[in-house]
Amino acid sequence: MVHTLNPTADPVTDVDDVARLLTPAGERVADPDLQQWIEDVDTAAIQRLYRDMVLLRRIDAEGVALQRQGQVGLWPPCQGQEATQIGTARALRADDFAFPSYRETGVVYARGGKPSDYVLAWRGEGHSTYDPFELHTATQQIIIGAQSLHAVGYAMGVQRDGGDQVAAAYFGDGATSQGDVNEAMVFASSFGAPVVFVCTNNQWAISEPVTVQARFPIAGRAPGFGIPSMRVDGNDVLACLAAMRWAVDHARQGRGPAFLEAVTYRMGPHTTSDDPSRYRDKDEVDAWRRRDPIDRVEALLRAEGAFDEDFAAQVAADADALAAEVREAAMGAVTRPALSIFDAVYAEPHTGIDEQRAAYAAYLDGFATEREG
Amino acid sequence: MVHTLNPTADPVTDVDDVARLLTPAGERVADPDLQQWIEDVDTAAIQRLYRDMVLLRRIDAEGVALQRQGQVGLWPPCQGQEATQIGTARALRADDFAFPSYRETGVVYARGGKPSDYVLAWRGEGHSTYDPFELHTATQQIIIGAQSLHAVGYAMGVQRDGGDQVAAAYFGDGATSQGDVNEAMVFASSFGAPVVFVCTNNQWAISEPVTVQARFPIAGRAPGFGIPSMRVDGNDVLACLAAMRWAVDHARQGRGPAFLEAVTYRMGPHTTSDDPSRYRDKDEVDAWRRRDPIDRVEALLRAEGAFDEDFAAQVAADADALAAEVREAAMGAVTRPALSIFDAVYAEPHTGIDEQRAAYAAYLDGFATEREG
Amino acid sequence: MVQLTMAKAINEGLRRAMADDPKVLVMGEDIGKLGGVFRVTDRLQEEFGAQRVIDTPLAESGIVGTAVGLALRGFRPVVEIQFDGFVYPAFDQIVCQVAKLHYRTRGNVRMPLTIRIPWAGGVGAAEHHSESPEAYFVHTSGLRVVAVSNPQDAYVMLRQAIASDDPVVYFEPKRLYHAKGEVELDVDPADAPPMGLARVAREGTDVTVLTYGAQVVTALDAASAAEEEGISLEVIDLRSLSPVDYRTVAASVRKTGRVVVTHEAAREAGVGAELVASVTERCFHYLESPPARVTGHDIPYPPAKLEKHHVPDLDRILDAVDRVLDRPNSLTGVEL
Amino acid sequence: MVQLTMAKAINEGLRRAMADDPKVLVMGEDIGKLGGVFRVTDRLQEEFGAQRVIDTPLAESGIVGTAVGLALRGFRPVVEIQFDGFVYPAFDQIVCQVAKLHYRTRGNVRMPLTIRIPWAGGVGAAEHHSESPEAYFVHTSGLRVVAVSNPQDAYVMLRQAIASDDPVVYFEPKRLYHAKGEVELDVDPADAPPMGLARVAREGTDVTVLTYGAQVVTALDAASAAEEEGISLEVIDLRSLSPVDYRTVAASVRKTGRVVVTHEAAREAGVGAELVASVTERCFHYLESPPARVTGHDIPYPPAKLEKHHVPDLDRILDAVDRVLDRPNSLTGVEL
Ligand SMILES: Cc1ncc(C[n+]2csc(CCOP(=O)(O)OP(=O)(O)O)c2C)c(N)n1
Ligand SMILES: Cc1ncc(C[n+]2csc(CCOP(=O)(O)OP(=O)(O)O)c2C)c(N)n1
Ligand SMILES: [Mg+2]
Ligand SMILES: [Mg+2]
Repeated sequence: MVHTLNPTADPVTDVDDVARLLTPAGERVADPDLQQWIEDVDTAAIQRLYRDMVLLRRIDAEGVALQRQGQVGLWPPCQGQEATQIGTARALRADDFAFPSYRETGVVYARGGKPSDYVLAWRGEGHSTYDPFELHTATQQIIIGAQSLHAVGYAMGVQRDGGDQVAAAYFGDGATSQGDVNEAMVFASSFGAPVVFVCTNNQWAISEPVTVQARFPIAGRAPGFGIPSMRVDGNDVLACLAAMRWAVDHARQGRGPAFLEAVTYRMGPHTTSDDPSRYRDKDEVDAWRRRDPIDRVEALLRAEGAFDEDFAAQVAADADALAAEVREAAMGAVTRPALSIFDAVYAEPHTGIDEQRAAYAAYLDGFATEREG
Repeated sequence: MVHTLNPTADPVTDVDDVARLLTPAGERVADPDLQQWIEDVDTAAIQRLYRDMVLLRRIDAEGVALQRQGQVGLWPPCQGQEATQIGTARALRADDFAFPSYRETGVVYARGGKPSDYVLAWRGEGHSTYDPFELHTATQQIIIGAQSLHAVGYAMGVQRDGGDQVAAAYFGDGATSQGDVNEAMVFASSFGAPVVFVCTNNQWAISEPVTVQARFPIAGRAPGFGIPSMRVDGNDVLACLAAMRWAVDHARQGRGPAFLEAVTYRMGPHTTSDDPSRYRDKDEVDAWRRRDPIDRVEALLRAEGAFDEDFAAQVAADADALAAEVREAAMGAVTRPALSIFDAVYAEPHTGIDEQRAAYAAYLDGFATEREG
Repeated sequence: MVQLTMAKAINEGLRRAMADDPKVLVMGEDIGKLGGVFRVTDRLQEEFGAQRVIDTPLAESGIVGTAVGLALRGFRPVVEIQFDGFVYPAFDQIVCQVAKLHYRTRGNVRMPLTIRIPWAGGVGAAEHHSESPEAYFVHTSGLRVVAVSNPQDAYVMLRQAIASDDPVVYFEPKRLYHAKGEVELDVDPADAPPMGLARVAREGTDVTVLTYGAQVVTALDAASAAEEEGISLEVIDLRSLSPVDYRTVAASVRKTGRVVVTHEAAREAGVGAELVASVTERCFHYLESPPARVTGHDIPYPPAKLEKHHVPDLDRILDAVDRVLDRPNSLTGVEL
Repeated sequence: MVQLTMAKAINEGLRRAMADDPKVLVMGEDIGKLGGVFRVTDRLQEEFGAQRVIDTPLAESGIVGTAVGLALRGFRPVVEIQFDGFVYPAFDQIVCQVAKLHYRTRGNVRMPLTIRIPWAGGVGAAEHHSESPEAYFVHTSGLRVVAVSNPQDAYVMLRQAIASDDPVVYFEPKRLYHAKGEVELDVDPADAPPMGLARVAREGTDVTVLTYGAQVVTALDAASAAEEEGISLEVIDLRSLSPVDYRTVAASVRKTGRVVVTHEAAREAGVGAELVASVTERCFHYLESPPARVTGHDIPYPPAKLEKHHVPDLDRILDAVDRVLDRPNSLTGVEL
């Protein structure tokens, strides 16, 4: 180490200064680091990634529509981020453990989520949907950055019981400002824990551009903590898959944590409650539309002669079917009974809760009686 | 920026991989970065630095002695860290603002502390001693890392009222694990605030070696946040002065924050309550004794013919006098009256406090009456 | 007088405080161009610039910690926490620094910080967006805590909070952000009733209802409903939760002899516990029945579809009124 | 039976819990070679290795946050917070994650975490080393909160806390760390009285004194002193602060009709407020006088030389006993 250190880059974050395997135009390019990690990815595999992304976009569109119709209270669109979510999540083994945030619908999808898993929490039926141990995926986190520490702890557990699983911590560019994310890097590095940090830099944290959080590329932070890091085109599903395979392999081999910054863009509003016209230009959004993660895979498949009408029709039909199921799950939801609010506050009997449940039951009974009488 | 980043160094923290102007043997060496910052430091100035360090060591020894005699409740020795504290603090202007932690006795000294300022809080007479606005120095912080954010906020204030002051945030190697210190770097970088982070890496956080906090050199973290950083020999007062002048100048010129890691050693226990024999070897301490920050300046002065008996005697006499004042301040302390515990809870009148003060006054009165009666 | 929503009244309060005192700064997440997720800081950045209306990095400890430093430099920062459930990362800075610095420094340092918190539930929000953390701050010595219930108070009390040399945690009930009311903007905050005083929101003779924030509206509804049954409720809007104006409270309790306390927050060691304890200590011999608490249950805030069973409504308040009046109520004959 | 200090009893509790269940881990700052600043984890790392007795980086949010992850992986982490005043950086993880994960996941995830906190004052310490933050956790739904007062309880209740599938905040009074007592180590924690039950520490007939932690010792001293004046105090050691064992409490209050609550923490919205409110609600018609609180003042913890004026001592308890007995006391004739 030299004793005088200077910032790792100029104080700008150039979105094209990324590792890439597929250009925005859909052309394959070589990358010395990434190449080796997708040698087995053939056309059929690329078709599957394409299908995943299309289905995800469709789930997302359905979420937005359901919100407009009042069927869910809120929806955090992930449009534009499909390659990041699908590419990274598809690099995980089923028994690895993912720690997504609220926007990672695609991670839940890739981990085996059911249609109802995408919508019931946003509908306000419950704070979560799937069982984390079934999907090997934690409940999507709302507290910015908190899950990064859970992932590190989980990975420390893996070290301690001799497993070879990897934990994957997903968070946004905004989250990198939180103490928790930094502490997560400290702990991960200190214990050499098998965890991969996946920072989705979608350029915005609600209304704040990434430059409020970081005037220098986010990927440049991890090395200071002793964590190897890669900045990758987050709209390039092949690069995301390859980079994540590198990172997961690094962690699984016992070489400690790794960090990815996936440079992408949040095409939609922060959530359906947000109005991005207040803070960002249409031009910027348009420019990113030309880097669409799905279009470029389509272009690649077309060039390889693997995108015919049948395939397109089948994917569209699958997306329609899934969307219908999602819609049905939302509209058919049955709200749990009132007294369920007292369930699972504690795992073991608790006199305080028992008493309050009984009191509220008596109160509701009184109402019932009143109405009857 | 390259898109694949690797840790900035091997996973070791070599204590000799530092910028230096004075070797442990007391020989002047050149450093291309530091040189320019101490061109004005002549022999008389070095004598003053020497005197500062000797006086500081004497204050520290007195603190330990007072604790043994029950005159203060606790003392956090700074022996071994004199060069770091004096060198950096002497680079500040009187109207800059320092944010020291509990162990930075030398910073308080250099900022103009009075004898009582070193001991009355440790004696339990008050939570603080000096007026922060008189010394331009915040109360020594106990909550690890919290003051780093205060320093950044202060620096943001300087930016906003057009001053040219600099804030200096002092913290330890352990503190770098705290979320607050990392958030402080994020905010400082984001706003380009005129703040200097001074991390005293004294190799230990109570019983934990620095490798628990960082497997790679701490100075390597700041650049990832976009903050230039320097790793300096913390037992070399010239290097500390020079590096701090560089950092302060950088900040004062409006070029944003800077970071220093001063590599030094905590020669004593964590505090007088601690028993370091439980967790570290005598050999390690002995090795560091050979790098003593005072000895090497003495050697330099001797070599320059500026360390004669008169000078040594004068410094010793000054130290004795100061120690006597410190002792007197502790032993002569008068505990504030009981009801003062209700003072300065709020700056403005508060019915709750007024009532509790009155009630407690009545209670104490009752006692007095009983005793009289 | 103008008709303003509470959100707009707070916005005006910020604007005028900033116009009057160049040391007032506003800082938080998304408060600049966006104007805050509730538009409470709408257009302030346009008017006062990015140096005084500061979009911060996404880190609450950082926001409050840097605000402390700004206060040390002579500023009066108004911090926005985006939602109630996001204040906890700043808890250490609030409890150990903001609340204690004046005491720690024997009065040398002042902490004129205002921490604004969009607050509480009933708005169908996702987890962490409906919390009522006020008791944590009430229990923290060194802080002042206020909660507003109408646009006029929101405007005046915000200005008083900003003018105060003490740190003030200022709670804004989300479910009233869009409720309109008459606001006199030209009132001098120094002349208006101090934020430490409670307000008798409705006079009555049978039962005293102690409450604050959005529950004031619910309590007033309950009072109207009770009136139809011939029961007269006196509703007290506490406004200040720390300190509580016990003079006003006790005067009412001495008159009615019966007390209902209502808030959304969980019951255990909540503000209601303090109110019942203090009222009992101060007015024991006037009490005809034990004070009743109508609060959120001691559960994490439930999912939106079930929140109506958590946030006390008019009927639950009336049930408690029956209880303190020794009339038949839901707990009659219930063995708990 | 062996004579052990409380520190040693807790140490034994950890040791046996670790020996019995390989999933039990201990983590915190300086708990390894040093054995913790109070030596509570003395020699555990030697015995169980650094994988199970983990010296963590210096970051409390990180400690609790990684413990959550370890719990998700099937471990039962016992977290040490070095001092009471250092728990606040972990507050967000405790309130939003530890307390709510079971609820959030509808019971799918369990959080068998024990958070040990060396606690409270009276030991002449520096700022932040004498705090009583228990009310913050009692007010947080989803947590269990216990406080121990003697070596036997410390041993058994720690083992029960570790065995519990719920998160438990476990308070260890620093000023009793070195107090010795008889400890039966071979008791099966499952057979011992559950940690949720209160204990009548001394029977009496005139006044019920409700307390916990080190104040139990002070209250017992007060009871001895009162006896000399012919006053009989019943001292109840609550042991569990959330939930409180109101069956035991109410039985005592119905007998005595007079109540004094004492704790070191600040009064406003403290545990004492909850106790007074609940006792009033449950036992109103048995109460002969308003319950009195003897607590720390609503001030930041004062400097060591003045702490004796803050931590309630025997005399302040006796003064409150006089108050609830309507005997002359310090507040007689005082207009507040
Ligand atoms: C602790 C905390 N503070 C604030 C928020 C409010 N909030 C929700 S999302 C968000 C922005 C997050 O940005 P980023 O991390 O980039 O993720 P993205 O939304 O872009 O996916 C904010 C401020 C929160 N959920 N948690
Ligand atoms: C938030 C917080 N956690 C824990 C502590 C207890 N503590 C006091 S000093 C210390 C070690 C600090 O190490 P370092 O930052 O290296 O500073 P040094 O003591 O070596 O000067 C610890 C853990 C504290 N004061 N504050
Ligand atoms: Mg983002
Ligand atoms: Mg250190």
